[in-house]
Amino acid sequence: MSLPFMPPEASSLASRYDVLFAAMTALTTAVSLAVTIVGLWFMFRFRRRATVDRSRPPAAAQLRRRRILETIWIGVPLLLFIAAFAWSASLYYDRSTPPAGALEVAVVAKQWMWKLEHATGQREIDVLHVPVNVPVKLVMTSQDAIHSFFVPAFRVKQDVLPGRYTVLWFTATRAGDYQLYCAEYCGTDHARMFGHVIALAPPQYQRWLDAQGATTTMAAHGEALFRALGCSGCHGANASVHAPALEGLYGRPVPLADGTTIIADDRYLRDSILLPKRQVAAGYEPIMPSFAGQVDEAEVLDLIAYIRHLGGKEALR
Amino acid sequence: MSATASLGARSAKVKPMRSLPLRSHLMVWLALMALLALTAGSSFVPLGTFNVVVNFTIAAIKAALVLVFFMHVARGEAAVRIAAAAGLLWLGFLFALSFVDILARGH
Amino acid sequence: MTPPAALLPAPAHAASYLEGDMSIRAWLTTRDHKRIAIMFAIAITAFFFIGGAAATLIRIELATPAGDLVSAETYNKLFTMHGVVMVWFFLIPSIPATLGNFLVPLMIGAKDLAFPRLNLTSFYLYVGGALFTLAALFAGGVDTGWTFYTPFSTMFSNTNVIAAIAGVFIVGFSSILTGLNFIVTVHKLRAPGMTFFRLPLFVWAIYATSVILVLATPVLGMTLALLGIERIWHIGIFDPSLGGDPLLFQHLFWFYSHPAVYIMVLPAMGIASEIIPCFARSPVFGYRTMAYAIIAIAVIGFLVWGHHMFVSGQSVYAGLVFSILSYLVAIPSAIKVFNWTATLYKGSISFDAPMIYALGFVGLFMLGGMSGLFLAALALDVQLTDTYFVVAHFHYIMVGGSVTAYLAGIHFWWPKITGRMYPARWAQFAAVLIFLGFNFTFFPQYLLGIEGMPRRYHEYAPQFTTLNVLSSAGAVILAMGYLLPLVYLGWSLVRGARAPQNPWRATGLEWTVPSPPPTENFATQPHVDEEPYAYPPVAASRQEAAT
Amino acid sequence: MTTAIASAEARPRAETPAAAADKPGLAATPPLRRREMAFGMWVFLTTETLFFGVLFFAYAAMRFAHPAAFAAASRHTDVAMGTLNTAVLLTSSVTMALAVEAAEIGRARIAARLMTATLALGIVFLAIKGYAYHREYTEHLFPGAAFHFAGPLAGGAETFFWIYFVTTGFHALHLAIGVGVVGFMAWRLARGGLAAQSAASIVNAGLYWHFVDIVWIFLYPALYLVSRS
Repeated sequence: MSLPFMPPEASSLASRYDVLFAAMTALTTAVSLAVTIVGLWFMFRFRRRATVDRSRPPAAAQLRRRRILETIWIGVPLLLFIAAFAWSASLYYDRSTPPAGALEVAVVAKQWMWKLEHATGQREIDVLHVPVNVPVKLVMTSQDAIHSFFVPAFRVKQDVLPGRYTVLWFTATRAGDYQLYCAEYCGTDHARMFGHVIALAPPQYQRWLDAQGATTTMAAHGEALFRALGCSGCHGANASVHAPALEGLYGRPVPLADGTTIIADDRYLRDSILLPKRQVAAGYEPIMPSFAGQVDEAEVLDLIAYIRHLGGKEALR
Repeated sequence: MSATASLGARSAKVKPMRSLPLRSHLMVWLALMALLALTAGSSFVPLGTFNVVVNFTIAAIKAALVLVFFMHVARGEAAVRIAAAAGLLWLGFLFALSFVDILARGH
Repeated sequence: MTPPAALLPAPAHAASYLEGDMSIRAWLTTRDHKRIAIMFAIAITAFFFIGGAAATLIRIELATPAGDLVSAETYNKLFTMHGVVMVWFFLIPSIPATLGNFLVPLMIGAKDLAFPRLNLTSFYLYVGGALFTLAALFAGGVDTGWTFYTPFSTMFSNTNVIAAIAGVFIVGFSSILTGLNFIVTVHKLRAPGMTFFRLPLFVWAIYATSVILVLATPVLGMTLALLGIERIWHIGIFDPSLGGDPLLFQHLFWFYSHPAVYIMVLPAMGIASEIIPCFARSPVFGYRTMAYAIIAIAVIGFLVWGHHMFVSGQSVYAGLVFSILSYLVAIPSAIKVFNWTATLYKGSISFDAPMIYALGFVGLFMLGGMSGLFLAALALDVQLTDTYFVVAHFHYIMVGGSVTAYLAGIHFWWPKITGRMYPARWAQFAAVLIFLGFNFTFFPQYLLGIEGMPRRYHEYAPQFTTLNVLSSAGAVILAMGYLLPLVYLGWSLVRGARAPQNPWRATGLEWTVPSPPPTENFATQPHVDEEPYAYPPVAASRQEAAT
Repeated sequence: MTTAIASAEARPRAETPAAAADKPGLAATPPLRRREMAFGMWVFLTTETLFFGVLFFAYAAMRFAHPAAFAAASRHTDVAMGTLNTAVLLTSSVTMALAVEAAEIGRARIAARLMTATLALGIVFLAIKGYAYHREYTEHLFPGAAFHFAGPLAGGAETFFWIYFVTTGFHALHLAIGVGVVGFMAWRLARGGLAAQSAASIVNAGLYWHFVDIVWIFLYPALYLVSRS
């Protein structure tokens, strides 16, 4: 179904969203109309000039009736609201939980453009090509202010924060060219931070991938960076410096110098590269220099992809 | 106004004090100093997380002493106690609901 | 609530607050709550039209998809100015500082507020802070939006952020002092017999509003202070590159700014609760429930701020908690709408201008509230937040709701405040015009939001053109609607007929004093021995005789 | 603001009982007015609770984010001076409370002396605080370009010291206002007795002073005692 004024339904969540939206519209319209009709009827029937019986029942009966009425119009909305909450919460939970095995795309937002990098290494600006019927997971960060990744046709939106990774996922269900907006005000050209998500049927998508020419994967990019930046000098197998080995690190708990433990996720790895002194692994000297300023957010994501590959989570080529 | 009348009656009952309550204030001062020594001392003893608990419990006791004996919060009218409690309660709202977010990030 | 019959024809010699020393100096140093209310009214009216001018430019710009009238920078400064001026310099002080200031002492049978000098201080803090910010907004401008989100406001904006927030900070103290004054006044200065459950609902509303002002505003003040320090120093708790967390700012900001919505709308509800029973000649339906609902809104309203952050990156659990709480706060609001409607039942309804405004308020508030249910629903909010749906929603509440109710209150108490009657037909016409113009302007914005148009866009995709043109056209009607009262109310000051003491045959202590009220409010201490809204049982009215 | 509240004039009111006038120390302010003023002060302190509450909230959130850095940085604060200052401030609360009692029973001169003692203790507190600031400044603990903190936790430590300076700064500002108010009242009391300075205003000044004390009571463990063991 497609409701009037709604953007096209083009993701797996969109139809579920639209059913909920329609239900909420029906509910609110019904209640608004009921109140309006009753109100207008009272206004007409009890207008000052009308000759009408205005006598009231005795106070006690009036009070009792009032109590009953008020109980009804407290209780009924309460039940409806709980139902609306439960319904929308379950959809929200699904929207916040990417399925396993989704195709990953790294998103770096900056004033005022979207930089996208596929796990397989294709890089795009302001345009994102995705295959239909394949879940796509975006791992997003910002280089400056807060932005928000918003594709109305997919019914998804997620703020993109600096210094942190937020995740958004969708499964496009119809091929097409869909508008991508920045929904969080981010400065002068906020309105021009505009892009497209192009959903392609798998064959076309494959053709598009092939047309991108020989690319290296994010992990391979990361590996090259890893050498170029000299990371391997300390973290490599033959390093003389006492630095943590990175093989199999990703997703594991890491004991820290302050006695706490942290899971080596994207955020931890990012912080370790850019703010290495914030969380120092137990048993190591805090000698790692910060790479802030030497690598940009996209390169950090490449490095993380490489470290994930070392954990066996991601193919290198 | 009835409140005025009862106030007049109540203040008439209070015996005019002619000397300073030095003794009770000295006791409170001693208690405060003892608690200060306790909190400062205990924080040099390794108790782990309990250091935080002890420190802030003692701070709360000290604050309660000041509130009760110097600010007479218990002696005043109900509205005063409600005002004082509201500040803490609302601060509790801020902490509780924000920390639902902060503690559960990434889950 | 009627005083002894002997008092009714008030002593003619009691000088009204508009007589005596009328020099500028006397006005600027007055401690009379009525004169301070008038000064506040003049100031906020000026700010309303400044904010309105910015809104007009915004709507003209958005009449075409291309950003052709003003540059992107100017546009961003315009909507920032519109938001800052309307929220802090108009809506927050609007009803409490004008009608509340004028009426609360009269309604509870007091001579003045508890702290008259503080009341005047509050006025000067307001004017000083507001002019300070206004200077910053004009000299260079600010482009952060009224929300001042970090890290944009601390790291990336090159505009006068510090000056702007300094002014808002100062105006915050005005809010705090006003709220404090009302709380103490309501607690301590009620006339004999005026128990809490005999207070007019307007006083309940102002009381609850004051509680919010006092508890929320300091949080905004300190948050803005931290923001300012961080912007100057570049070290702090909001900046992620230094280990801070930008969501902390959003939590703190909305801890104030969501309750601030209730600062704007609770007094509006209070006004509707005065006017509807009066013109329906019917006691308000469920007085106690209405009072409890006001308090419930004020308290629960503090627990829902996170619904502004469903896509901000806050934890899913926090989203769930804030969503269910947001539904809870909708319940007392719904109760109020139902009870106002039920008040009409078996009434004897006349449609004078205040009543049309008040009924318009109920309708627009209901529509705004209904759209709030969409935004409280987590999944729907994901799609609708930061789109024009949100813009439409809060304009329905704040403009359709608060401003309409403010105008209702102005028209209801105008005879009392000024001692003059205004042309009734013109006022009725303006009320209808504003209602229509408002819907014409803002209903299309709901549809724009559903279509997916993000807010704060200087230019937009062509598919949004039709609805934007409609909205801009409606804004023309709305603007005319807002200018009309300025004209005929101004005219009434000079030419209007003298107002009687109680033109609407309303209950309430403020109608037992002459119009305009004497400086001392009451010649003798009033005593209250009646329940509120004791509107004549309709059996006694002439319609019954006709039956 | 305190002054504004404290000095809001006592208007003659129709329902004010004249009976209170013959009670010493209460002469200047009728009882109902006293209760209005005290209640107003409490409401003001409620706003102050929320005002400082934001700082404690910022502290809690940042301590949660950087536990080790906060522990390390806290060890660089001067716990001896912090403890001494706590003792000074607690003592000043006792003298202030006694001053209020003295004013209530009409002993204007004693009240003035006790208030002088209070403000002297307040000044001592500020002096010690100023000296501590100076030392921290020379040790490069002041956040900014010159900030220097050895070891791996410099980032979080800088955040700690930012919070340290902001919270103690706002506290010191409040205390300085308190010193001014108490000093002014003591001066008026010494010159004109309770006719010049009503006991009701002194009660309010006392409430304010105690509140500022309570803020410090919580700042002390939060800033100085994070990790001493």
